[in-house]
Amino acid sequence: MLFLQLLLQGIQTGALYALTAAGFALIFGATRIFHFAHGTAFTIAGYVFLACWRIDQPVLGALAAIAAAVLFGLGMERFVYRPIQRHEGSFFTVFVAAFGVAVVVQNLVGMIAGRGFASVDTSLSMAEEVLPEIFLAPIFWVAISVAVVLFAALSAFLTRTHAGVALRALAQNPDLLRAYGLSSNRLSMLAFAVGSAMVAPAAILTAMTTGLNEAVGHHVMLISMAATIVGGVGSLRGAALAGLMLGVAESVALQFVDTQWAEGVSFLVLFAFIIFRPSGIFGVAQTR
Amino acid sequence: MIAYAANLATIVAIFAILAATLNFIVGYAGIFSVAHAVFFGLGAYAGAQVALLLMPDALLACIAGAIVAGGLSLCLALPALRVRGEYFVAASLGLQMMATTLFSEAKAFTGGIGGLVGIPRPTLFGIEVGVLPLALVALALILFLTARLQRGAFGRTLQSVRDAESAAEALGKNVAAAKTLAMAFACAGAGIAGALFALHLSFVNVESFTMDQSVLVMAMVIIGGTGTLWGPVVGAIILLSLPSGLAFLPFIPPTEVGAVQQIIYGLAMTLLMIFRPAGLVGDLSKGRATS
Amino acid sequence: MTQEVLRTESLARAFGGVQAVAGVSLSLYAGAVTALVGPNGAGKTTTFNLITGNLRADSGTAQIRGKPIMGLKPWQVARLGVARSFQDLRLFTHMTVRENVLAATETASWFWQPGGRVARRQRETRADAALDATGLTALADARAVDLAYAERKFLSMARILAAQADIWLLDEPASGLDLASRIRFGQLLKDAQARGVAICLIEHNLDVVVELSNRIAFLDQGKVLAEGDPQTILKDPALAAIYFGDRPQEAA
Amino acid sequence: MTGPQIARRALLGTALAAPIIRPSFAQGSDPYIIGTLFPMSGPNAEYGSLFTNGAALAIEHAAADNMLRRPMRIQAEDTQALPQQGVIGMTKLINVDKAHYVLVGFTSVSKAVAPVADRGKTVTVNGGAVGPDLAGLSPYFWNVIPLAHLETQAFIPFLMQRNLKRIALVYVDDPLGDAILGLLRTELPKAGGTLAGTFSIPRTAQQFGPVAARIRQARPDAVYIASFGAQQAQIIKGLRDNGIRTPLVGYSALSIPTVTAMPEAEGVIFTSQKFDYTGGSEITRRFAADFKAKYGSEPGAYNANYYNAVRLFALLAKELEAENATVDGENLRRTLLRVREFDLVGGKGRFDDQGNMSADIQVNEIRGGRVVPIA
Repeated sequence: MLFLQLLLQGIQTGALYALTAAGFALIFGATRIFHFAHGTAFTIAGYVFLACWRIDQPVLGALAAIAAAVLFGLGMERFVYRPIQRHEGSFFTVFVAAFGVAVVVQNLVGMIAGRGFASVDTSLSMAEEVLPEIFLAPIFWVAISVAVVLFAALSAFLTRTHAGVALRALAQNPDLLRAYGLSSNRLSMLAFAVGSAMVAPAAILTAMTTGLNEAVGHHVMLISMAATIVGGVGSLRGAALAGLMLGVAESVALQFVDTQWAEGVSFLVLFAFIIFRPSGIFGVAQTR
Repeated sequence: MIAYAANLATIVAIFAILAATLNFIVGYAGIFSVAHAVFFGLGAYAGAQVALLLMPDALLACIAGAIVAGGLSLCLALPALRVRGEYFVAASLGLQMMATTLFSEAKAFTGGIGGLVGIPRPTLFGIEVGVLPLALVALALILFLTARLQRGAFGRTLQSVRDAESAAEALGKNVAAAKTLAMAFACAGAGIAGALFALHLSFVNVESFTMDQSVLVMAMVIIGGTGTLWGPVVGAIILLSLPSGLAFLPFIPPTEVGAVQQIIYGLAMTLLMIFRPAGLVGDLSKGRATS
Repeated sequence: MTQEVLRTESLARAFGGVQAVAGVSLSLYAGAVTALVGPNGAGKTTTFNLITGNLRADSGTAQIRGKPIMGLKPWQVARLGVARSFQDLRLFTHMTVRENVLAATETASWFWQPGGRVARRQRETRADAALDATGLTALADARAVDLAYAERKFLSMARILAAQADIWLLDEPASGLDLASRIRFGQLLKDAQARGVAICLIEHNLDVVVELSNRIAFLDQGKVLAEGDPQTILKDPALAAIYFGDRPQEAA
Repeated sequence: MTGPQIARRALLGTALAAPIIRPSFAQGSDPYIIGTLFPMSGPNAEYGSLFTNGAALAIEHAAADNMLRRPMRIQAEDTQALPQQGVIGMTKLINVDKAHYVLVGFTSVSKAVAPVADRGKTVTVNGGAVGPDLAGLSPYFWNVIPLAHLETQAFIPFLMQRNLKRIALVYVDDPLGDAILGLLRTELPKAGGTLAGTFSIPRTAQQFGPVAARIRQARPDAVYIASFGAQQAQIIKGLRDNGIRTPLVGYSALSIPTVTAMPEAEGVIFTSQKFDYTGGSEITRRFAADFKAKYGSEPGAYNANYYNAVRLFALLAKELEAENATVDGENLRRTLLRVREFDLVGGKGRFDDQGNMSADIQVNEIRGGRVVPIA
């Protein structure tokens, strides 16, 4: 019974991880930019929603959260990554610059919204005993459906629309990017917009469940990155699945190990993948 | 006053060692490790244990720190030999996160979150010494060694591996050995820095060896200029003293000082990367020293 | 023909369902230039990669002077005297020309090279000689990334010269070179040949092949279809048809 | 992970320029320097402002009462609750600012700075951390807060009386958590209870659903939370959201607004030092009234502790001024040991030979966002 409970909880967490990871993977796949400030978009979206919720505007809040995340992603692309890439910036330069932005935003959020824990107070997150010994909150279903709907929408976008197909092509064949060079500006902006929008629902749901703090983006970032690599770079499906898997692993691990090791499990999985299967679940070998 | 300046100089010297050794693998071997604090920590714990259990001899502590950190650098070498670029950064992140958990849990060796307290003042051959001269000597030695290695054949080997690994191999270079060796050297250096750190603070705990620390050291390297000899030292001095002016800005409420410092600091990192990616010391005309 | 220094037997390697190399048996001789010719995708570069240990063969063997080299790492093969160039050159882009060549002379991965000062002076002499032979002396302090195309090609050759190998595997070394450069390149090969180096080159330009090589191995679809002296092979109409894209057997 | 706060180490450079700007020693009407080593940024910054508020109010009161000939001034050093930062800030406070008295919080920071305080003979007072190993770190390291073992010990009979016999412990594996773990392990059985399960969590853990599932398995009557800061709020929400209906209990770290203000914290029971803001001594009432006027909220235990810490300094310095002695560590300590008992917020504070204050413990419950003493 414990196992089932942990599994269900893991799925709920994993669904949110999957959303953020897919966003990160989309951006990384299409632009080869290691968007280390991805978690920052998450923080911003979460706090924007929180602010609107507090003035009783949940719907507006959700829209504003998405808009804020998208704006942030586009801003990063336009004002940070693009200038850097103009002068043969290595991915490491990109990494440091994005990290700087993450530090700035984290502290700004702390100054404006207050430091420490903040959560949206809703009955949705309150679990009830649905089966003997199994507690589920309504938000479990919300999280699952949001994830499913968004992934369906995303895959429709990627397979049915012209822009989506182009993004996918870029993700699967980075040489295309090299061949097109900077002429792919618009595609890259599109990737950032869509990828960043993906974090908003996860941020909103997190605000309802575990709550936010100004440093929350950091964890989100690490998980997204881990999932992208475990899933195999260039594979959205892989990233989403790996995100789900990491969430489940983190939770189900408690069946077998003591609670303090739960967090380490994700990174053990990541480390193992990098050493034994660097191409990830779905990827092609990437050992240049 | 002098004690305070000495304290600060010691910290700067210790971090300069860290930055210089990290630069050795980042700037020359192209190994972008975000786990340098792990080896800093290993050295600190090893040095602290030597001082606590055997005797507080600085040389012994440094040697122990170097051996433990250099030896365990294989943990990092393993992924470095298999993957490059973003993958390796991710692997080192993973290593860093796992190490943080291990440092918190392996209480016998690390004292857990509570840390190791009451590390005795260092001695050298039985005479009590300050950490500052030790740190300066160690820094000078490490800068000398890195300069020698960088300019010599080993430095060329690393750079060739960085630029074109397969071509270096085709010329008979044992890439795995070169990388492992570079890593062992850099991590041993970090271990020495760790041992000195432990002796200096007389207290160590896991909070000094988290990813934040790794990233700080990395920022020193990047901001100073990768692949340059003095860049990391300059980076260490700047990052450790840059906020000093801020503390005296009167219009910042005291409760926000920390946040404002971090904001300016983060902003500096980002702007520098956009407008001067070669770092402060790096030669701009060459673009980045590494690719 | 003189002494055989490298021999492969039935080397084979498949990628997924595609048999890239399907049993290549090839010999290289000291002081001889063997050209590997064949249409794109014939398995020429893959053959190189199998010999140098960059790829693992599914089956088959290779030996250098009787010593089996299958399963060796690329650097181990290199230390047996095999030097290779790459189609995309793979220069050490951020190092200077001289450093590129010096790096080729320093094979030990330890903190320092064996032999002390005397050996170092010898390596420097070798490097300078290689620069001289490739006409790069004036550019010694330029970074590889700043060189013109032909200069890059010669730098790639200078590395091989400095490496003092006696088996050269050259992947399209003359492609894209202007006439003057090609003549200079030909001279390099002739000098090496005279020193007894066994050379194998992949080349598409048949004029170059005729001009430089003593022997031709014709590859198609992962197999050596024919081996022999250039005149005979190139006059074979069936091979020419394959080379120029018509496959008589398929057309029929 | 506490988040990307790399700049925090940079704080160690906080005052490179300080020696040039400020004269090295203060005389005459130069203020007494009260150094503070609190987290002013990072995830525990909330405590920093709580601590500072209490201290600042005490300085105002002392000035209004003309207690001392020289004013007092706070010199803040941000520690981010990290020991490394603490040591650096402490060295600066002693050597550059020539602090007369230093306030500190957090167990690991306290442990790290105690040796520095000892070497510099600078009185350092903790009013926030309750790790039991903070007792007797140095003659110059005092505690104006009853340490955790006192709190937990006083708590156990209450738990038994409420028939909360099976206790599950969720703890951060630091000296404080360890101490509470050890205490519950030995003392609970003696009192007739059992430790039903222990769950160690990393300091930075955020997901408590799975932990809640494990806790439910242990079937406790109550869950004891031994963490601190914002994480406590996350634990409480995580446990409540995931079907833990049993009472949640803890120690004084729970008395922060982040926790008390959240609806999930309704009914949380925790111990703290005894304060009676309405019926207590005049000092207590004045503190409570002025605190509310100044900051617009009810004072908590931390506000009171650091108020007390500064008030203690003012009382000691007053004595020293009267006998025209220098206000330094040795004299402060001598006076503390001579007087022993002081009028502080919450009543008489009594100090033992090591400089630890003992005080009565009360049990509180969070009701409607307010902390209500219940025993």
